[in-house]
Amino acid sequence: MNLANLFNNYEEAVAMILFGIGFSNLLLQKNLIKKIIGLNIMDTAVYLFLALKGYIEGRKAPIVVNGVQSVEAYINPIPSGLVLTGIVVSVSVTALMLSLTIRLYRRYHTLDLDEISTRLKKEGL
Amino acid sequence: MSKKVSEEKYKKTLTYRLKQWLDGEDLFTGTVEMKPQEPYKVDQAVSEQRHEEKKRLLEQIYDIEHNPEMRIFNKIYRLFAFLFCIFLVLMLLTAVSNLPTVGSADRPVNNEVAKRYIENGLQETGAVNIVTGMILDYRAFDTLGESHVLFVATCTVLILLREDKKKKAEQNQNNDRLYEPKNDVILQTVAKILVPPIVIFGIYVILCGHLGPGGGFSGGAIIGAGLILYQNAFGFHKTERFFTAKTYKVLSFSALACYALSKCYSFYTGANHLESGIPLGTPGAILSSGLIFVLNICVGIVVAGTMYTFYVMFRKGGY
Amino acid sequence: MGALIILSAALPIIAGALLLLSLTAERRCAKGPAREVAEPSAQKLRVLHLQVLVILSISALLAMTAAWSGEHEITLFELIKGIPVYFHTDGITCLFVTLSSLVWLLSGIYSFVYMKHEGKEKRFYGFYLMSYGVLLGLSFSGNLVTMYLFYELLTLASMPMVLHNGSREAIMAALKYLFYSLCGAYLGLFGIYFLYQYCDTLAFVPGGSLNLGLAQGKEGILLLAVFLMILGFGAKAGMLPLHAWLPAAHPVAPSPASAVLSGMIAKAGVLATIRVVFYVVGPDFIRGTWVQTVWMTLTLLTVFMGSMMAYRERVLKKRLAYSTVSQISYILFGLSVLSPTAMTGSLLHVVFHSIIKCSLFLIAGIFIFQCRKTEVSELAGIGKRMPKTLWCYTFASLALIGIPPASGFISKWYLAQGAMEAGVGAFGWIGPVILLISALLTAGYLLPITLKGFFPGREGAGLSVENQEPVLRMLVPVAILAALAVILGLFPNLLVSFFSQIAGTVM
Amino acid sequence: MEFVQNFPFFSIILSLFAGPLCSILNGKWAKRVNLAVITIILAMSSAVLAFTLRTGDSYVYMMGHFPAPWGNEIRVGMLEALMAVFFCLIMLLCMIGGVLEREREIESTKQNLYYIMVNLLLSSLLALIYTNDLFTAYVFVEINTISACGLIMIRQNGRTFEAAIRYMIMSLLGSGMLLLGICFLYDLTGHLLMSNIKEQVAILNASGQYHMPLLITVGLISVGIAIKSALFPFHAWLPDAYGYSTLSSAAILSSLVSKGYIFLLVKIFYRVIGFDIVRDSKIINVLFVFGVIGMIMGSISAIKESNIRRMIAYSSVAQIGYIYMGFGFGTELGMIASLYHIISHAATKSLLFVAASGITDASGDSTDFFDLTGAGYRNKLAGIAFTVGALSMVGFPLFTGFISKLLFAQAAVDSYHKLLPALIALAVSTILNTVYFMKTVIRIYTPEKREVLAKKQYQVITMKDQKWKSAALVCFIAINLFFGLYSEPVVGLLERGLKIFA
Repeated sequence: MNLANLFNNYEEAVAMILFGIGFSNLLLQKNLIKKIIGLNIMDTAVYLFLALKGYIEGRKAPIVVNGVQSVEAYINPIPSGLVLTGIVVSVSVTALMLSLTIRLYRRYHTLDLDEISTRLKKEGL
Repeated sequence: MSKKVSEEKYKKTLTYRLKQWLDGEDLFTGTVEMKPQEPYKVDQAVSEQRHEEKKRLLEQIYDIEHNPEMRIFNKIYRLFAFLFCIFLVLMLLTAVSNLPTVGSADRPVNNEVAKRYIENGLQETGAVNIVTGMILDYRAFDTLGESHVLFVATCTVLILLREDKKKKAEQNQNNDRLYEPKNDVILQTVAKILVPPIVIFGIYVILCGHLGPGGGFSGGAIIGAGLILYQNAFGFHKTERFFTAKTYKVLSFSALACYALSKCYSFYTGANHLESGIPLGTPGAILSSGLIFVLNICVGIVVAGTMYTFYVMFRKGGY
Repeated sequence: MGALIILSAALPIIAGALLLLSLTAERRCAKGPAREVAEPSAQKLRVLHLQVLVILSISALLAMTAAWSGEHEITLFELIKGIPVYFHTDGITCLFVTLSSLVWLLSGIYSFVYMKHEGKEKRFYGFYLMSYGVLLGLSFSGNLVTMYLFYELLTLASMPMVLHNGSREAIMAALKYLFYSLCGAYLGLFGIYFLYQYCDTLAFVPGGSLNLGLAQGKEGILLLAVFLMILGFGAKAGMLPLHAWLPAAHPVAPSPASAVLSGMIAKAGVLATIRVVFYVVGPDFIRGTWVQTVWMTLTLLTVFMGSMMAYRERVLKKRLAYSTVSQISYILFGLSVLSPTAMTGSLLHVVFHSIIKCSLFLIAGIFIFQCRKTEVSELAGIGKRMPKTLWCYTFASLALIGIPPASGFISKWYLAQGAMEAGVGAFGWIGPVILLISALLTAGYLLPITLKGFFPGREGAGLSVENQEPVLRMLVPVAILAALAVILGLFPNLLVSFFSQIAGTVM
Repeated sequence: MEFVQNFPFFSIILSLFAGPLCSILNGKWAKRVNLAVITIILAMSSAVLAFTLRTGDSYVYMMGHFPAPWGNEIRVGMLEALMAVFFCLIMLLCMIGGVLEREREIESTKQNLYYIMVNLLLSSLLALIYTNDLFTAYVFVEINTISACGLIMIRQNGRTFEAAIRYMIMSLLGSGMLLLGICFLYDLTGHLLMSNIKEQVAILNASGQYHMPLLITVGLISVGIAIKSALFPFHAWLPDAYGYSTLSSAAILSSLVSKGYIFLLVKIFYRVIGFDIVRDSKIINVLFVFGVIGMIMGSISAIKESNIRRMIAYSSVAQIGYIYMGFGFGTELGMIASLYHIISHAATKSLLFVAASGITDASGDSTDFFDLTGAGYRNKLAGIAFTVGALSMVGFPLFTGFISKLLFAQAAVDSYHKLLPALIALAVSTILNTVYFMKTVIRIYTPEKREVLAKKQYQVITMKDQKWKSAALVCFIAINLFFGLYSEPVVGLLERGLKIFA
């Protein structure tokens, strides 16, 4: 990896590290709520990364003001749109995960996934 | 002369087994349960015992505290997962270090696509806010899917949390105070003052989605927040007067249906190179940019309903 | 002509399927909660028998004409690209078609009477016809995949005949049969994967189509593949170590079923082995390798073990089953020696053994049918009651033992001679010795029945008086088979020349 | 532009619209609507298939007034059409087969929600099949995931919840990586439409610019989709999800959902990255290795399993291993074999699930292996159907499994280095399959002792008792036989479709 460029787009590097943090939380945490937090961190990291794609130094948000319609005036609108879409997706997924957690908690009075599956296996079969 | 061996001892020997095998008695004892000769019996007792054994086995295997193998396995698993994460991050950093520089205007992202969006967006979609124009007209298919993601998520939440059983519902009625807030004067007063502006602002954001920052999603979220605040202050009885499950159903269905049908129309006309007779209006006016205006409203309704429904479901499991 | 092949194979299959369908239809319109079909009237039965006979003879006729009138080939359709379902005829085909037609016809006629006390005729004849058709298809099949297809089908079609009487033992035996055959077939399939790649074509070419240039450096794994195939297809032929299904399956099946089972269906394994070794891989590839050695050892072991088992077996049909195990391994041994003479011997033995063993099983069936006797010890004095039957039995067993001039002698002679002149080292003399020993054993386990039958001594009281000779419809096929067993031994030249010519083409 | 060409878009939008429609109907009407929708879409897709076969070429359908690369678009060739037809068929049969279980196991007030899920699942599958835009693909992948999760947990017990949440976690990891990969691709090429991306990627590859990120992107996307489609190490959620959810969910999930992702992966390989680039990147070797391991491990855990439905579930781990092994060959033949296996596995596995439910019905709703003794006599059709499915799974000729195994063998012949491991894995897993499937068949045909029967009071099930399920079973058997005997044209169609797919 060439470090110079890495420092040039340190924002992206930060996004990646955030992604890693979220990913590892989602993968490794036992506590469901923490898993969900990890999920959100991960998604946010991706959106940050995506938003950076659109950013161009010294240009304005893509809303046409007083008729200026040259490419030089505005940043790239596409990533912003994608981020909008993505945010909605992550909202829905989070809601789903949370409600699943609620049901599991009502049943087993614990948020520890391994604990839950252990109990299941014990009671099951 | 070989000395006599007792029967059972003989049965243990290898030669006896070999003889069995040569007689073609059965090679597969235990593996494929082929015991033609002695009748096979599964009576209650045996199966009970089998289940008991299984249970005990599971008890031993799966109680993590007293099962060192399990613990070690978990440790190793977590270690590997962690290493995998590290590896992933390093990979990603490597990738990033080779990506084009952030914020420079001459990267592949800024190509003819963005150019056209910016330069002709206003004329082609009639939306001043180029992003709105893009997500609701150029790339409307994504947005259609996206609003359905929201819808399907709501449905899963309903599956999980809606209480349909009669007696559960009665219980909820009985300990309803558990859900109802105390009559908190400060909260109610503040809510009286705040809720109308919030809702109106939300409506404004929705309606001006194509003119400035905002649009269906943000506006809908704002309205949902207003509803939630109102519910907190005044409780379910008051909200149920104007917002019930039925309301939500009808609203969301009609909104989504309207969305789908209008998009269906524009896709169809577009694909078949027909002229969609929808006037774009003068850019900047409220009633402009054709379908985008309608779509924003639809999305707004869906999102507002969804936000409120999420809240209600998490809170009580029923309107 | 090609159409004839398809027709002759398809006719019995379709007819059998129709029979079964009609059976289900009957069951649907049958009254009562049990949904049991009423036992069909004698009239109905006669019609059924007539149908079966007609279908059998027609398809036999077609098959014969297709087989004996020169070489034809026909491609039915492409299973997948480059792997057609492809039929063609050659010497081996003629041999198997003729033999199976003979066996099926005769034991069919026999079974018309026999199946009375087994019941469920319709189901039996349904599968009987189907397996006949499938066997025809198997012997017509012209490439490896087609053969594999019909081989598996044969298992499926013949299994219901084993579990006919529906008792627990029968079902377990049938499932055992299914499992052994399937596992064997998969060992074969593994080999097919390999040969598919290293052969120029999957079609059968006398002398094999293995592309040695391609196989360069891959001999080891290829040999393993071939060995697995021999082992797998040996399962149906009852070769060690996958022989265990035979003694389990034969006693429980109805006698006509076990007759065709050990007469022809077990020979399907032999056919498959012949095709693989002599028509795909080629004998030169495995000559002198460990595969040949192991194969010969296994066959000889099976020969010996089978006759030992038969010798110490009490139940007649089980005894016959074990003797089938050993006798078929004679054939396999003859093949494994890889010399033309021995191959001639084994082909001869295919013919003789089918005829003899078929007749023996039918006779055992007669004993069961007439006086419900299955144990050998119970048969003392049987000769007083049914001398004709027992005479047939005697001739057949003499032939099987190989007393000159009866047929068995010829084949075993060729086998031994081939083994000696093949230059397979120690096996050159070990083989014949073991064959001799097992021939003695054969005499040991077959002849006592004759002796006890005719000269029961004091034990003859076991049989009540009313057991008389069976009706002609049962006796005639047996007689024909027994007669054939002797006559073919007297005038073997035609067969010998035919088979040696076949053997000449592949080696 | 002919009217038929609109049908793909219509089918997507129709099922998308049927989802919200079901939300205001009650369960019964929702069911009718759902069945009607699936049938209509089946008809439309077959029309599209006929059309593409006639023209012999694929066409692009513009979603909106703006051509690519500005607007969305979907692209239809015969491969896509074939997949659409087949998916609709299987889904229809699964829905028909599972009617009884659904009414028994789902709260009556939540039936319509189930049909919402099914409709949206269907629409997302169709969109995944047809779309030509990566981001659209991402959005519909999410719909697919969420509605699949809904299908799992509609039958509400602890097992399904745990399975659902494990499934969600896994697939969220997967979709995170997928989305990130898409972002990378977008950053490198500046496009979201597959065809344009491919052009740019070709240029980049030629110039050698951004080689590293491109490689990592391919890795991210493949691993992400592999996780989502339960490739071997990531299958923890699968047995519970398939084993305890309601019948039609299990059948649909096992036969269609993962296949949708896999088809997307194929599409990305061919239409986005370009298959030769993928081949040169070492990622497919990873897929190959995991596929082979999955083939073996899946079968082994299936042998160890004593719950019949979980056993079938584990066997589908093995089958997905087959598919990825086919990708791993990195050849045309391997890809065709995998595509064919997608079809044949879908047909067989759904058959197995439905038949297994029929068997368990006849043995007092116990899925335990030992309680199934003699179930084949109590429910004849289900027994026969299960036997057919098992034979097809173990690769008995006449059934589809045999054909796909042969195709895999052919493909293995082509790629020299992977020949031996592939063939050995094939043989070993075939034998393992034989062991556990034949074991089950033998078990269900082992006559039960009379006294046990007297004690347990099993009910005997005839075709009249379960009309719908029997109809579905018969259709499934017919499909298996069809693809087993008449596979040549299908394979040819796959080849042609794959040629014009890129």
